[in-house]
Amino acid sequence: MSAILLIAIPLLAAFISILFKKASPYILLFVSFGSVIILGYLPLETITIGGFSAPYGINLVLDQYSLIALYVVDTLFFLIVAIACVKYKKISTVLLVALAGLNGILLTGDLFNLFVFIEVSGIAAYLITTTNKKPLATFNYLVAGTVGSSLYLLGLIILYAMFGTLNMADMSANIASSGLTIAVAFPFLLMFIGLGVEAKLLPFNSWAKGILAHSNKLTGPMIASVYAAAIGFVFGRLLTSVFVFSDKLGLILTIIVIATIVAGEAMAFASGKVREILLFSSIAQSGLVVLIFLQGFVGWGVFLIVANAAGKLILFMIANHASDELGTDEVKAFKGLFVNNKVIGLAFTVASLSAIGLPMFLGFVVKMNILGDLFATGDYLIPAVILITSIVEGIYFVRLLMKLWYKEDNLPVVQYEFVLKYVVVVLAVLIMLFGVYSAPVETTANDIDANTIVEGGNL
Amino acid sequence: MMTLISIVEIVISVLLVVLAFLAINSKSLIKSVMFLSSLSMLAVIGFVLMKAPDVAVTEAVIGSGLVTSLFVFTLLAVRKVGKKI
Amino acid sequence: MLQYAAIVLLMLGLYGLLTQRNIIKIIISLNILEIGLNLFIVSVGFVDGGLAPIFTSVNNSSNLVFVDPLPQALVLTAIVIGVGTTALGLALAKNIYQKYGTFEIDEMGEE
Amino acid sequence: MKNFLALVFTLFLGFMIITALSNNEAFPKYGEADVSTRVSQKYLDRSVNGNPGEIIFREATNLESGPANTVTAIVADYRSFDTLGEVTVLFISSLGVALLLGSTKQRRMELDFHPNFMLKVGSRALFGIILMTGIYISIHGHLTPGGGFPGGTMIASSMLLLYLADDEFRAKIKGFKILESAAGSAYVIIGLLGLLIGSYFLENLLNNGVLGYLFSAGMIPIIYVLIGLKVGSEISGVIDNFLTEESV
Repeated sequence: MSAILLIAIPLLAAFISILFKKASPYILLFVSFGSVIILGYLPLETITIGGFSAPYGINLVLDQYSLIALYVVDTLFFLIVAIACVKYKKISTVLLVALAGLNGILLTGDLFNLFVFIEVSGIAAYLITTTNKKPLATFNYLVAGTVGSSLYLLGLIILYAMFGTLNMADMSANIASSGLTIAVAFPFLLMFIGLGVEAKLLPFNSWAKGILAHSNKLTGPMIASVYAAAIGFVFGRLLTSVFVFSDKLGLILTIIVIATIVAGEAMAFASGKVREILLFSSIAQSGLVVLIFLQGFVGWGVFLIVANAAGKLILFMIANHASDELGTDEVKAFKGLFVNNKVIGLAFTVASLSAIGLPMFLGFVVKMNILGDLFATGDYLIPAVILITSIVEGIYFVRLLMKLWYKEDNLPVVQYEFVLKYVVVVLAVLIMLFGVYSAPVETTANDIDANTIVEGGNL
Repeated sequence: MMTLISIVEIVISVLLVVLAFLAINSKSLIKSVMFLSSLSMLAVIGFVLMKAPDVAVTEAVIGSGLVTSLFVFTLLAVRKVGKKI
Repeated sequence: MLQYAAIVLLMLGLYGLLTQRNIIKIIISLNILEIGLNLFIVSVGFVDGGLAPIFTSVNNSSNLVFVDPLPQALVLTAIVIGVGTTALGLALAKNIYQKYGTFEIDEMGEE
Repeated sequence: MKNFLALVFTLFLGFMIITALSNNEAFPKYGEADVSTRVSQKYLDRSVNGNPGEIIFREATNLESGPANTVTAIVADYRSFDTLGEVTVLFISSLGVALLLGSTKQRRMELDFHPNFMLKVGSRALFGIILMTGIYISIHGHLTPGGGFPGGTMIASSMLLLYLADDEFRAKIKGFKILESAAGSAYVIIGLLGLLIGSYFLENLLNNGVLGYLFSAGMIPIIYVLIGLKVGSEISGVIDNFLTEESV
């Protein structure tokens, strides 16, 4: 068993599935389920491709960090596919390619190969968003994504000209031995901006509104949960093991990220539409993830991504289904939605309370530990930002929840199918389980921190 | 001393910038597309000057040929419905 | 010189993206940006007096100076990816035209 | 005014980039790149897995990577995983164009002119020549500039010629689809064979032969022909989709 199968099998299935249109949703289901199962049988190793060793050929890095990342992304991908693949049969092949691209993003140990996989999964994402039937929004996403990856490539090429390598581990070693930090700052800033477009960081996130505010059952969870998680993991890899900055550049990046968080929370607070609230809160949360990685907390950053991805999947799945059925977005129309759908309502409540960071939920465990670590280092600005945004989040989520549980005469009628209910409830139970019984989470996080992936994850 | 190659290089560079400016600011879309096509053709010469024949062949066939024809087809398809293009 | 031209092309592409409100013009600006980027990447590997990195019966002695082949290989990939996005963008442009009857973003009204 | 601000902003940004690069000692000036400090020196010497000594055209045998064209050696051998991704990008964007533009009710777009007899015959003759050139370029990718991507596009452009010269013509989509699927799957399967028989994904299993001959470089000509066929059929599909419109 080799981790290369995670990329090769979905690609092979994608190439074959264009001939068998009828069977393609089932191929998709089978392959995405298979890639979750196969993860249990993979040894942790660095895989060489083509028989040429690391800085010369391309390698894939499967360490503890990427294994957790793969588990999260592949599981959530499978859950979304299980719910939505029947309704969106047409794009099964696209989803297969997206799976290959996401696995490639998480596994690769080469910076240019990362660019190729970002493009693969990016083009797949543009096609997935065409199911929103908003071609203009998709077009804006395409333009923003292409500019972003072009900037990434520009920064990467400048780094290549300086250090003569494209491999992550080799690059990090060369940067360390050269001692050039200021000269590296400029190309890295270009790469950061390029990835920031995908990660919805301010001020590069104007595309996100058009996509997520009109999202459906497939695109909302896919873009806000799976893609956000994948790009978050990329940030974690790059910021904590390839380019480590603590000086002025680190400060500039921190300011960009904090601005993202504050703006996201403020806009969510002001919005009156369910999907917009979720969308702005997800912008703020992806900012928070990058902030945590910038401070160098790998393990807890990973779990913050996990908590966000699971929570956002629940929230977007429920909200998008409801607004598909009701044909509107306004919170008013949603009033009393959960009175007849108690199970769904409970799951939604769990996910939003976990996002705020109340005790008993996974979000709390993560936020508490991050705050503790930050206080231990004597930093007070960032904890203050986290706490204040949590309070703002608390206000608007509780306001939303109260309206959704409110008993009224003419309740909206929304039917949730069984698979959706099942998935959402399982995820909510998991969030609560790890929130109460947090020991395994803490061990794993410390484990990741101990085996830090310095030097690009060479084992 | 100015060799022939460096003079060609300068001419190409200036033309590239002028054509890019024209392609962006031209009023008619079909003219823009044509400027883009010639820009891409000049880039091919640039690639040859930088000793990259592989890139030059690929850019000539794909960038200059295929992309231009796709642009023209898009404009052709809407010509009946639309007013002016 | 060509390297500066490449950077200016990049910037002109960005300028086009910021100012143009026509879908086709935006895709054209994107293409200009990509051409500039490709020129820049190749220019990073250029060596004065170097040969194209191909062994032939003429270039056959040892100690030849070749230009850097890796950026050229990267540009090949980048060009093909660029065509993919351009084709997709144009297909979207056609769809947008069918829906709104115009290429001008300002005339589309909603959104 | 807005345009002017944008111009100033981009000019400033360009100025920033140029100053940042020229003040950067590690960044080589134009034309002064030092290849020997980069990974590509080993690609040029073919010495990633041991030193083969001097490389002489049509004499050096069994190098670690066989193509005489070093760019091809990188694209199809040292970094062939990137190329697999690149093929995937083209695959998915042609698929996307078909999703966006193709529906069952479509027919050929009418052109303004109607081709006469001479044009039809002449284009048929040219069709063959362009097709041959495309295939030639794909097969000789390891010796001369070119390779699968431009070759495949040339194959597609011969189809385009038929489209333009004959207003009844439509490429047979079904056949192209099978070709596209088969060529793509074959590429991945070759990679998996490398994993099964050898020890690495996409490992070159065949003998590399003598540098500079047509039958050399192991699997690279095969891979490039596959890429050529795949790209050709995909781009023909894209062109077909762009040249159709909804029937009224």
